[in-house]
Amino acid sequence: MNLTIYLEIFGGTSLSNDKDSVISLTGAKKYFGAVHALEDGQIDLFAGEAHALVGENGAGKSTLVKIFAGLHRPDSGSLKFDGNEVFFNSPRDAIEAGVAVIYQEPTLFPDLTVAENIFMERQPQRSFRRIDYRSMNKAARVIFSRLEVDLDPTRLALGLSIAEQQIVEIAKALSLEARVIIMDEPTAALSSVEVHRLFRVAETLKNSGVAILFISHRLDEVFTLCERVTVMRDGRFVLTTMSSETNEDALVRAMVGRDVERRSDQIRGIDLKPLLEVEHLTLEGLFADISFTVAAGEVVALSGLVGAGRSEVATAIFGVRRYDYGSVKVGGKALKRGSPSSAMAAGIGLVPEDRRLQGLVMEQSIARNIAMGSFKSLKRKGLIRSLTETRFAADWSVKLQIKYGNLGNSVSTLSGGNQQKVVLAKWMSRSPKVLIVDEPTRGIDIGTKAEVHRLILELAKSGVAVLVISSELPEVLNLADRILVMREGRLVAEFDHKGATEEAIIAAATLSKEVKAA
Amino acid sequence: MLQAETIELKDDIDSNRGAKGSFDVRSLVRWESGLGIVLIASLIIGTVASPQFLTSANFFNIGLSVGDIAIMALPLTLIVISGEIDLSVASILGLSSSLLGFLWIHGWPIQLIIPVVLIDGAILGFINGFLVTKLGLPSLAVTIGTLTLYRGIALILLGSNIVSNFPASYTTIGVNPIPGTPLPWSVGIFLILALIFGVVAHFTPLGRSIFAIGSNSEAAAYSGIKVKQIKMRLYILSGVVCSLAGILFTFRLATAEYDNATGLELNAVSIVLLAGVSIFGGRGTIIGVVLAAATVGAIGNALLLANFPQQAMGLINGGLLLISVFVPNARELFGRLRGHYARRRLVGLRRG
Amino acid sequence: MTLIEQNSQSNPSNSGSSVELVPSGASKFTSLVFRAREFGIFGILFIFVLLTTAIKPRFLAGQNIKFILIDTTIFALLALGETMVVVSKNVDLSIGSILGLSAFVSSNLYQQFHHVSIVFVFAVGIGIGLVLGVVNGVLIAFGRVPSLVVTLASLYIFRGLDVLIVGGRQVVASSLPSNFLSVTSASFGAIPIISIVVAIVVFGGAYYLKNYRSGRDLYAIGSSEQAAGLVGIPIAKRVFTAFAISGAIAGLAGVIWASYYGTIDSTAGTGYEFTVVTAVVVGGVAIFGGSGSAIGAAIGALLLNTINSSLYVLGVSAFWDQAISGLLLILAIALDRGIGLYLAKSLRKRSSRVAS
Amino acid sequence: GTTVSSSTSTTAASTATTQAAASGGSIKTGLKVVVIPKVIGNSYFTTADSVQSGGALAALQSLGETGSETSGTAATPSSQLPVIQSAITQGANALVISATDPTALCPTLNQAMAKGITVVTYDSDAPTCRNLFVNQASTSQIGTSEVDLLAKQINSTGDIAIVSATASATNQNAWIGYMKQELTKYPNMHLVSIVYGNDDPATATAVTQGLLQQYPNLKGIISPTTVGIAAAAALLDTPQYRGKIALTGLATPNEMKKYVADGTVTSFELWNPANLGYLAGYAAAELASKAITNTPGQTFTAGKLGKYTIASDHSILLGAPYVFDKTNINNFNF
Ligand SMILES: Nc1ncnc2c1ncn2[C@@H]1O[C@H](COP(=O)(O)OP(=O)(O)OP(=O)(O)O)[C@@H](O)[C@H]1O
Ligand SMILES: Nc1ncnc2c1ncn2[C@@H]1O[C@H](COP(=O)(O)OP(=O)(O)OP(=O)(O)O)[C@@H](O)[C@H]1O
Ligand SMILES: [Mg+2]
Ligand SMILES: [Mg+2]
Repeated sequence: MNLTIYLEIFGGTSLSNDKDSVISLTGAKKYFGAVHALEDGQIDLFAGEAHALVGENGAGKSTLVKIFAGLHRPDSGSLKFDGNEVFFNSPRDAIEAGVAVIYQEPTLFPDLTVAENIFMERQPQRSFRRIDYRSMNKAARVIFSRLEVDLDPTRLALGLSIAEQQIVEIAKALSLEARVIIMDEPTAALSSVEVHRLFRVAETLKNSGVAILFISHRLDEVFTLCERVTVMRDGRFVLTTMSSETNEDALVRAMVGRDVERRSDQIRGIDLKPLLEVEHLTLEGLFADISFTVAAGEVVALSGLVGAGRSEVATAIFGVRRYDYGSVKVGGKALKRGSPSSAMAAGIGLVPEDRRLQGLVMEQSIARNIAMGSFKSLKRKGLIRSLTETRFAADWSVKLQIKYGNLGNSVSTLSGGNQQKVVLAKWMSRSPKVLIVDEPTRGIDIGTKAEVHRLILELAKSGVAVLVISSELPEVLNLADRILVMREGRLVAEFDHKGATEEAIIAAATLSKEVKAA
Repeated sequence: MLQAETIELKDDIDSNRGAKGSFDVRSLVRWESGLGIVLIASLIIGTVASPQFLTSANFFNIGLSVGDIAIMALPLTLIVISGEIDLSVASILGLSSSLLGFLWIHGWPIQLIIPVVLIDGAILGFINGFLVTKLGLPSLAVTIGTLTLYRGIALILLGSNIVSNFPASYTTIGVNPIPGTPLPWSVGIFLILALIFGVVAHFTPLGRSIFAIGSNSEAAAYSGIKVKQIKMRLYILSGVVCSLAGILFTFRLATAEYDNATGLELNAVSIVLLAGVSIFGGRGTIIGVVLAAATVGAIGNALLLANFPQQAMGLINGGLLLISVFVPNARELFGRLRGHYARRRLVGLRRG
Repeated sequence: MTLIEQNSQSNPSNSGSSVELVPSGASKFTSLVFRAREFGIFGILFIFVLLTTAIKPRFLAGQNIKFILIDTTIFALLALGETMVVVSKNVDLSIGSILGLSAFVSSNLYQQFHHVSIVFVFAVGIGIGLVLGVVNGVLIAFGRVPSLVVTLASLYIFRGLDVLIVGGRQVVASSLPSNFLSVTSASFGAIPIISIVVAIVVFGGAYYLKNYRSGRDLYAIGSSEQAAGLVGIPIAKRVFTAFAISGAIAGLAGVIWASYYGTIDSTAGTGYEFTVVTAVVVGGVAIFGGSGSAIGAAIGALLLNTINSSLYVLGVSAFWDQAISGLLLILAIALDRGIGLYLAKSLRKRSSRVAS
Repeated sequence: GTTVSSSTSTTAASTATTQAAASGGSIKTGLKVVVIPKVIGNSYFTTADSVQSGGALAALQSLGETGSETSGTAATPSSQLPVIQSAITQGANALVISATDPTALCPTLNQAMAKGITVVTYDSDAPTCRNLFVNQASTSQIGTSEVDLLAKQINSTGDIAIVSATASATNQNAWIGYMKQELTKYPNMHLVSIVYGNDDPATATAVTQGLLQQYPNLKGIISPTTVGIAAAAALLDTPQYRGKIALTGLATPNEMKKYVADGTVTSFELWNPANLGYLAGYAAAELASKAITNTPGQTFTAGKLGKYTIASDHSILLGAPYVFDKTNINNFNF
């Protein structure tokens, strides 16, 4: 694909602007060892304007954000604030310069109150530089009232839902009185009502001259809020355009680099007898009354918004989390509750959501990680020899085309995609009957993503029952024979492959009482 | 240098963990060979300090002085590798010793007492394990509590009694080496246990699970490893082994008293740390523990023979411990200090 | 705080919103539980005193109160420093050794120079503690070595230094001037003056931790080090300071110790680290950081001393009291954990009900 | 003070040599004698052992032996044992040892004797595994005399209590045994409690506080350990208790000077630890040179201290404990 084509189509970068850019980044490069997170980051933010940054997972959006935040120092490139070249050596520098960041993953202090979380390091002070809790709480209430949420500033952050945590992050950014507010997927966990509130606040901010950088995978939001949009792909700047001069399809094409095609219907010998049966699964406060089945050879997707409770269901099936009521059966036999080892004995495998925390033991070797689920079968006379382990790992890395330097190196030396393949290898090597994959391609580059999809489909073809959890609708539509949608802890819709569209899934996932009432 | 540096906190923590916690074969080799060099150095110092140092009688002495502590250090090593800690080891030893004495003065035969004491050790370990795994209490706080509790029970059992009329056939283990060797019984038992622990830790599924739990207990659980069950078993194992050490200790001194081995938990912990076992879990070797125990014993003995003031032994022990954790971090420390100043000079934009 | 004023001015324009400015029922409830957590051990203390007094009314005699308070004074002071360290997710095991060194060196000044000023003696004690605390702090905060390991090593090293310096010597009460001894013996009714002073220091410390940004930073670091980095908290500097202050406080406690016990050899303060960590944990400071107060820790110290004293006063066999205090410690930790879990659960439940 | 000047000790040494010659053999010089107190760095043992105070090492020096003092850093058998073993390994001719435990050291001490090493215990005995015990004062005498001292101060009436060291301390338990026996002579004195201060000032203070509260009518306290009595004295040093609760026990005069002066303590007792060490050092050199044969009834002259007789249980007694009070305490400095 050629950049100039886009420039022609969209009018390119010839965006004349009478406003001054508040903060701008050009030619930013950031490598993490072999991972080229950012090859050519480039963006200009203007006062009183919302600027969207879109791109696929791993396109380098968050990395760019972290450069603005003073968390990463770019390997090269220049950062200008009010036209002056600056260095942000620490988050503090960025904060003091007036750059507020809402990170993709909320980072709160669970043991401190909501108000303290908002004002940490900037607490209002009274005589003798004492913290003025009264006005701090009051200020927090004022911010919440602007956001139109009812959150008690004096409660602890411990136990806040993801959405509430996100609100606190937004409040934090507002309280900074910042000139630049960067929001990295702030709406991912919010209901549509909350999103509308956020947008109203964002509009006010724009009117008072704040520059906003808005990252989202929901393109409709981009068009609602943002005047300008920048597309990134594979760590590179692709284009910047006024949002009024483009449309969703064009943006998607620019993001992906090709037309998005649907999966051609594959004929798989789906055995209609259910292999995995989940009945009335309930875990109070997290999900309720979840019932569904997956047949051998079938790929079922569990879709919904972040925080809908999909991962909780998966972990409850696998046993790392205990559910309160219900049952899980494999091949008609009920599993012991809360016991991963009995789930594994029944043939269930789980590729968990968080690779770094749940999937891998980062400081141990690649070989050890691949063998981690198969220790028992690898032992001879009770002992495991490293050589056996290494051979076993080598076999599977060939099968999955894992790219590594040395199997004895720690798994943290691998790129994200290869790390994910290590987790897949760990489970595939156990020849599971049921495989649950949670966000299998999060943070994985496009090439590897396709390979992971191929692997999942191959598994299904070989008769494995696959349950895929994904927040990426194209992925869901591409892989699944059936699509289940969860919202606020409940199953709310089911589509078969043919009947599913992105719009229908989104509608089912986001439809909330308020919207219905409105 | 500054250009390449990123200040992401996560990165910092990760790279820090990497330095301490990564399973890097080369760094392990370096660690153990470093310990080996220290051991050889202390052997040389000992030989120079006293012609008696390299005698078999003296090897016996060295062994006797660290034998029981080294035995306690073995299960403790596995517990620390699994990311927990057990500070009650010396109190379990003391309580087992007291129980041994208590049952003996109540006329029980030794053949019956020994299994009862070992079972008692298992129960004490179970209590620790229960509090840590079932109730989810922090092991540091729990075992400070049981440290006091177990010692207190020992005091209730024996009070002011000193039991010392054990049969001579048992108490000779304090003066006679294993026939045909210069090794005291406690060292013989330590070496056998070390072999078993070494094989289990480094060559069995259980061992691999323990390392995985210590490095990342969540990932271990997601791999089907029974995290709580294994931790529970480690605590029970620790209880049994410490009560075995208690039996040896009692016979070695021919005395059961409630305050036997008071305070030795810190010696055991420092052997474990000196062995290169990461206090965060996930890293360590049994061979390191053997070398560390030998080093501590040899240095102590060499200093004793050299008439080095015993008062200063604490300095040597603490200094060794500090060096053992500091050296792998030294590069970072200086790097950070330098970075600190460099950052000072390169202050970015401040809002007026 | 221009922003806040702006906001409050702009608020009326937003007056359409239905925002409740009073805490909702849920939060009132949880904050009550939270307060109960700090006052919980006060309740346990109260019950203990009540029961013991019912059986032995003399328990509340002025003299006994004085005894309990003086003992508590030293531990409450140490607990203040330990609290600062523990809320930041660290631990300081070297305080007993620092206390010992400071107690001997400072009181020994009287044997070396007869007319030395008491202020100077205190300054020397605090100074020794500060220096040793700085050593801990540098290794932990800048060396990035876990505090458990560093302070375990310095526990040995500082005690070794102490033993080397002291040798077989001893400072005895007769060589100490009476104005030094009266630092701890002077009292105001049943209440020792030093206890009042230390109570003020502890309240001051707790007030500082609660009301100053640098104090809150310690809680923030203990709560989430990653988040602390993101809001620009100078983590190393704060942790370093906490250890330096903990050391200085242990040094001060050493001088008070010397004044109270009068006989000082190289074993002063041996084993205090476990007692102080116990007091801090019993006092509701989370061992893994982020929450708890110095006042809670001081009440924890008071509770431990009261329990000990009441066991003696009730005539519980001397053989039983160690086991009972171990058991009480475990119960306190379990109780604290139980309350914490309950709190987390109720917060989560309520929040899921509150959320749309 | 009681410190012996070097000139007198030299004279004493020469007299001793002639005396020894008279009783059959002469003291060899250059013997390697290792003095092993219970714990290193304790002021009582430092006084008993050091050259400056005229203790064991002073005696050995005056006899021309190579003496050295060493021990563990905790007063426990497991800390003392390696020191004994290394002394054996280093080829010591004699050990002068205060046993941390009456039995625990025996296998090792027996081994030492089997190798021909002379083992002399002092301060704290290990009866079954030594050649000679140098007894500071007879066990029964300490027990009875402390009760008598206290009885005198409280008119033989009232509740009394004991603040001991650790629950397992050998000497203290033996003395307490005799105290109980002696108390049968005083029908109006009641021993209400024995508490243990673990030889730690803070614990000793706490348990003594407990005593005062639990027994409001307490009239007297005996603390046969220097740490315990110092803690108790500091506690009683208030107008409320001074003169109302009598305190006696074993203490060094320096520790008690303040309390004797202000009337908290009337009298207490102790032997002279330096003399104890001196006698032990002397006896060890005599035995190791085979100048004496350790037969009961045999006598020898221990330098400045004069003549001693070996008792039937192979022990020699330093003398009666010395009672310190207002009239004499300022003559001592240790
Ligand atoms: N600290 C790091 N170390 C190594 N690789 C990293 C690091 N941070 C990011 N990467 C890699 O850099 C690439 C870009 O990541 P980034 O988080 O910027 O993507 P993104 O566009 O924000 O994606 P998403 O939409 O999933 O949030 C990814 O391949 C990621 O795995
Ligand atoms: N730290 C937390 N505290 C309280 N509740 C939480 C927390 N994390 C998650 N939850 C709750 O758990 C539920 C499910 O969250 P989770 O993020 O696992 O959902 P999900 O559908 O798997 O989303 P995704 O996998 O896309 O992140 C939500 O109700 C959320 O509010
Ligand atoms: Mg991102
Ligand atoms: Mg999820």
